Amino acid sequence: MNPVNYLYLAALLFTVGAAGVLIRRNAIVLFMCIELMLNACNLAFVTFSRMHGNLDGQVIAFFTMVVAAAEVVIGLAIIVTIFRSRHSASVDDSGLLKL
Amino acid sequence: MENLIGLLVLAPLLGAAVLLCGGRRLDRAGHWVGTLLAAVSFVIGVVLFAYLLGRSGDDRELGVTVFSWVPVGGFRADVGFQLDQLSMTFVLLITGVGSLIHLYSVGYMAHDERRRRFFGYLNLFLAAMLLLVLADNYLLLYVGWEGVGLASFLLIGFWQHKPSAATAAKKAFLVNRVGDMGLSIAIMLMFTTFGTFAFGPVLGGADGAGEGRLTAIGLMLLLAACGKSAQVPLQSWLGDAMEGPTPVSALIHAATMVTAGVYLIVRSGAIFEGAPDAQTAVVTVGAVTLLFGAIVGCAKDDIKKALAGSTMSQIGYMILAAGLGPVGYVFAIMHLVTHGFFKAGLFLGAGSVMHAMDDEVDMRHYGGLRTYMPITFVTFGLGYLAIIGFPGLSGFFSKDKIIEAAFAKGGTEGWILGGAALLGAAITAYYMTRVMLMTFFGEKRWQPAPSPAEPGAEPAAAHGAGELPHPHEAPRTMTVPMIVLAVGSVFAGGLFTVNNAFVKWLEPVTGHEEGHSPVSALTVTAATMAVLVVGVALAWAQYGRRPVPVTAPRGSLLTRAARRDLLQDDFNHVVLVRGGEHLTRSLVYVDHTVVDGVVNGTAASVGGLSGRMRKLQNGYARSYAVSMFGGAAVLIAATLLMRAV
Amino acid sequence: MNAAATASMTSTGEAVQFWILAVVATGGALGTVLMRKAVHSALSLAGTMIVLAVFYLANGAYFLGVVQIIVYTGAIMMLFLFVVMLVGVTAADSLKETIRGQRWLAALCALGFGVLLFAGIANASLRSFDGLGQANSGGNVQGIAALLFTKYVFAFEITGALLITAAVGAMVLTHRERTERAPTQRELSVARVRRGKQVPPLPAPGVYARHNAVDVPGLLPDGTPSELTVNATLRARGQIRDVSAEALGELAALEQRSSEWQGQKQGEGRKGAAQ
Amino acid sequence: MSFPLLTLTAAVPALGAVATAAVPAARRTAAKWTALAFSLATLVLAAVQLVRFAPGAKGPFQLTESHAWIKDFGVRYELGVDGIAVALIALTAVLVPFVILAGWHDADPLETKSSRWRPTQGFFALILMVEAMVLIAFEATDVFLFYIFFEAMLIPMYFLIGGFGDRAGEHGEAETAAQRSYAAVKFLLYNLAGGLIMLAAVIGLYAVTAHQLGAGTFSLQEITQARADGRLEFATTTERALFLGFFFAFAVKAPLWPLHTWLPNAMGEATAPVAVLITAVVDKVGTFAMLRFCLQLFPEASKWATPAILVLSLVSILYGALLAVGQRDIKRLIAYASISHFGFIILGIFAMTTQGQSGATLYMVNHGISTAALMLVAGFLISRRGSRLIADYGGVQKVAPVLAGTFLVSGLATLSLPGLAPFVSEFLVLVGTFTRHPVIGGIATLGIVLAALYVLVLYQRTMTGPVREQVRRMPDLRARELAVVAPLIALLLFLGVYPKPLTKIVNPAVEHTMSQVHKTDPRPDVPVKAPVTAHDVEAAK
Repeated sequence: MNPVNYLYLAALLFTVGAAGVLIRRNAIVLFMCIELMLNACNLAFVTFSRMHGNLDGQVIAFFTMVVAAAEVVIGLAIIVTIFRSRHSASVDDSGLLKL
Repeated sequence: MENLIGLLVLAPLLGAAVLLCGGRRLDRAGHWVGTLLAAVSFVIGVVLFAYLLGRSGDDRELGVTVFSWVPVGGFRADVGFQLDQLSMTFVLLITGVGSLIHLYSVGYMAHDERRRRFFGYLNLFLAAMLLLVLADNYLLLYVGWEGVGLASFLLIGFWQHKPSAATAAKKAFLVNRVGDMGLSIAIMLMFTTFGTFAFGPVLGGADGAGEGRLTAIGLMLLLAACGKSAQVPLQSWLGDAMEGPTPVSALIHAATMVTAGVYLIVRSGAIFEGAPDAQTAVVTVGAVTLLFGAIVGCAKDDIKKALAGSTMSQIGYMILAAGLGPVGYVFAIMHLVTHGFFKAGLFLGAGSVMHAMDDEVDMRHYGGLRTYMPITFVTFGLGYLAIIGFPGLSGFFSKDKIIEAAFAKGGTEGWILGGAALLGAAITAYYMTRVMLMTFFGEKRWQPAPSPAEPGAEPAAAHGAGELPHPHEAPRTMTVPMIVLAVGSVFAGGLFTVNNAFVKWLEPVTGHEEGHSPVSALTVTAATMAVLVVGVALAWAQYGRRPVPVTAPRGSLLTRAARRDLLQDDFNHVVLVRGGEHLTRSLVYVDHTVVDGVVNGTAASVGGLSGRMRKLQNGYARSYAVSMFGGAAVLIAATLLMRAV
Repeated sequence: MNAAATASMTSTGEAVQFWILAVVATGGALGTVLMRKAVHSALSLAGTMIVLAVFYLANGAYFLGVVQIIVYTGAIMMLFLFVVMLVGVTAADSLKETIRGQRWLAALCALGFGVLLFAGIANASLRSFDGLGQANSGGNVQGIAALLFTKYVFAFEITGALLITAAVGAMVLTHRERTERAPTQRELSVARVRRGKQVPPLPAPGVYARHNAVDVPGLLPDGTPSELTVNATLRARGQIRDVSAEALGELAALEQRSSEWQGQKQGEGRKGAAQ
Repeated sequence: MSFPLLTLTAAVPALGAVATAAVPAARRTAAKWTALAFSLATLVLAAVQLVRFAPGAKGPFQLTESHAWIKDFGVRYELGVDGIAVALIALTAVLVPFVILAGWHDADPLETKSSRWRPTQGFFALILMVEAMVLIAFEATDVFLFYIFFEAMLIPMYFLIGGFGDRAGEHGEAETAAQRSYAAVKFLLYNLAGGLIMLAAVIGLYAVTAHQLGAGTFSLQEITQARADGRLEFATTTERALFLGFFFAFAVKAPLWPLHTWLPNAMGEATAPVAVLITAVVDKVGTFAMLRFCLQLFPEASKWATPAILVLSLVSILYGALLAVGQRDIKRLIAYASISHFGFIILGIFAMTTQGQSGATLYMVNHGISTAALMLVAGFLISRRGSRLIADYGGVQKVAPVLAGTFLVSGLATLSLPGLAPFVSEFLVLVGTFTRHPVIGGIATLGIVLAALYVLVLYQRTMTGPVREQVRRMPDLRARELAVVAPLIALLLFLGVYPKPLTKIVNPAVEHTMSQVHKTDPRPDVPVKAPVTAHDVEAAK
């Protein structure tokens, strides 16, 4: 087996995650899907790191994780705040983008 | 001596400027200033005339170029004057009759509060008319040509508060503009053909140009002449122009301006001689108009309009003569001058009658005036005899020569033209007798004065409405010009014919040939006398023997048509005015809906499209995410494609 | 696999492991997207993450593999679950789509995107790979540390700042400061009376029922269950255990027995009403 | 480097705009005087230009200034004037003081408190701003520099149209304001659309020069020089596309049928002085640019497009005149008359004869003066009665003879009466067209009849007839108003009788343009021995 298969898997996971973002309305699930996409990217980075024989890919994946953590913290905080005021975690209810 | 020519034009121009810009301060003396400057112009004219007479026949042309007006490339227009025998004749007529009519107006307009302005306009007219006849090229002539049109517009519409006067003024200017269009196209054709439009080179080089080109120029000049001289088919304005004060009708619409077309054709003789077809058109127009005007003149009850029809008809004679070529030029001008005397006299007489009758113009409300205003009666009577061609009076000499020349054209054409001219003479005798009888003879048919017009507008009625008029003789300032003109109408023709003086005077400029008439001159004269008697007799039978009805009878079909200017006006109204109104209205609609509509439609469709697009912006974050995701996909596709390529 | 500097194949063991775990990972991902309840989604995601941790380890990223399990699966996923419990438990996500065409468009985009990604990967010539033998020779953690504190030190520092900012941000966002005075008991009761909906306290669960567990609704006098008696959260989650039928059945049986015992005949009518 | 006269001429009104805007709000009169003073200073500088300009000098441009500006794109700050530009600069500098004087009270705050505040300072500052930009546009010989100011002048114009209108008449403030903003937006959109297309052409021009000359340039002189040397050759299609891009923008601005519909709206809704600014000053940039840029940059394409443009301008002449006849609104009538006149100007430019182009240039100047006079008098009339409808007037001649007289003279100038300036130019255009295209020239002559029709109908309906009740108390022209109109009329008379000072300046520039297009006047069919004219006599001296 060639490690390129990891890349295909990463692509598949990424696509599934993206589709989830588009389909799900629950903001929390939506965030999970985003996490899924980030993880798919990380997998690709790690695989590339192996293919190229250096550790930069892993470092980037590490940074991705940190950023993901920060993002989740803030994102969840926002969800909680919105839920408090609107009693809903559905993204469709936050239709404030509409004029 | 040459510099005097410029002064000739400048004097009345100065008068116009002073009077029009001078303000109210000049109200009291303005009319005398105007008259004085007209007289100055006349004196200069006489001095120049004397100077010309002092030179030999072939050396009587003075020229002076004042300054270069519009020099652009090959286009050289100068302000330059040319004084030859033809111009001189006109200068004397214009300034002479002009000065007399200024004098007459002093009395006639005495009660008008805007008299100063009236004299300003009259002076402006004199300046423009002198410019017209003195110009040494067609473009400068065109300036004068439009200038007299402007003066005519201002003077016809002088009583602007009357909507009819304002409309008549506008109509006159517009119809004239159609003619002016002809003149400007003619000038352009000259420039294209000869590279210049100065009289000398154009007329000298006319032989070299093709006949087609000359015909085109000739026809355009004819169009111009038709407009200015009220010839068919552009005659319709002249009748309405009688809305202007009577001195204006006498000076502009009888003696001088309307004859400018004749001047133009005679001046451009070289062009017409090279274009027989154009000449045929000219004589046709002349012949048709002389009959047209005469017929219209028979039917009108308005004394001024009857005289206007007569003017049209007489100018038709002149145009006819001018179209005959060198045979007729001299007689055209001669008739022009004699006509200037007697027609101006007739108009002044008519003005005097109107003045006496509280501005009544309907001849059916006159009658028996000869005892109340003897001077007017005598001068008007002399003018009448002159115009019908009573032997020995001036009209006899000039008209007779034209009829002779028409016969001399030869062939069928000659017979037709001669016949038309003879018939015209008969009708002239008829309608002028009619005017004479209805005005000065028979019993009084006076009517109470019409309700007063706006205060201070017209020469104010001396007394209130509802009273019968008290006819009285006009003041001295009015009678003197009438007497002078009457003298001119009696003797001018004879004076010109003695020793063939007029022919000799003009021949160096216009050239002259003796016509070879198929009928002898004596026969023509006899025939003219015969038709004259018939015309007078007919009129007497109708208006002298029987009382004239106060209200016009319904009349025959021809009479009714003639009262309406032979339906020419109606035709114009239906075809041009109505058609034009419809055209402009539909164009306004088109501009609003189509031209603007296309743009507004584009705007609306963009708006509509964005309305649709707006729905894509539904505010759902997930929808936006789809677009983002789709966009990312497209970007990847594009990247891959680029790499594949 | 560490030995070869450049290779094109991995070991068979890894291949077997990949094919098995890849199916698990994909299943977890699909579960995340498709599960109705957020909790289930979270658990599926956790499964996928663990699989990924294994893949990291297989790819020689030992440090990341461990971090993935500890930080991601352990911390972040727990945070998710925590929030789900806090807010998202009220209702299962209805999977019915409300935006017209959204699902089709999403599917189309995802399909196109996936195809393109696959095409892109397939297009790249990735026949051979270097392996991490050399890079990991001094130890994976040491290698990453060397990179982090030399080449990526600025990014690392900034990441630290980012994390602190995120922590502060989360606190600021969720911390709610009262802007007005809290309503007193009296005011609350006045408001309640004014609303006129439910003046006395809500009935307790389990009344007239055999059970008094919180998820068992109390029964009304005619024997039907009253949802008012159950906690709103349970109600929203549809987790009400209706035991009325069973209780009534038992009651009917009891009465039948007693009527048999007493020889009375009215029992039939009550039996019908109970059903 | 000589004295930067051209920069200074444009800078003075720009400074004036700043100074006027800086006058404190309460001191309205001071702002007016400031604006007038600066516009007069500009007039003086324009006069200096006229004096310093030598008609016979070598080279197409004089008083040139040239500095590098944006080196990366070869954009230069290049100014220079030829005879045409000098004439139009003089026109602009002459008209603006009159515009300011005529609009003296147009931007005063309304007496009633409820109405909106009208910033007097802004009005006059914007006028000066427009003047500065127009002057630069006339002076620029760098295409990019020209383009910038060609577009930038839209902004102050937009505010002038949309922000200041006639006092609301019977229709009420809200509706007039709505119509005004519609007109302003329409003006802006039309001109921006034209400008955008031109921008594409400007960039295209840069691309072509950059490709062929190595370094891209916008300099008119450099491009024409390179074309003359053969270093630069446009492909036929490229040249035509670029020409059309430029021409479209200028045709919108000019405006040429069927791109004209913004003009009646803008002129109708704006105050009379602003309308004068639009038609007499700003629009002239369009026709001027056709002469300077379209013909000189793209001679071959110009020749290619000539038939179509001639037909369009012919349509403009007749269509504008016919629509003017059908108007019920005085200002819209004048606007349509202007469309007709712009048709004549474009006809003259593309007739490709010396007479046509000189005539067109004179026409620009004369039309500016005559329309300014007519529009300003109409504005005085409208301000007295508060209505723009022709039907609301009648018999004004009786109560305000001086107003009626000046109106008539301006109207007669508009219908090109000989003796007044527009006649000279109109006749030159017609002759110039006729010598090359007799049919088109002949049909265009119809325009003079229609012009008489709309002017006289306007005059008759407003000035003559019985005095209407609402008009009876109308005051005649005041001293300030007479001071605006009288000099304009004097100028019309002077240039009508003695246009030579103008033709002397314009002719060499036109001959230069003609040589750029490689066209010569048609020869007369039967050349007669040219008579000795006054011109020859003077030339011999």
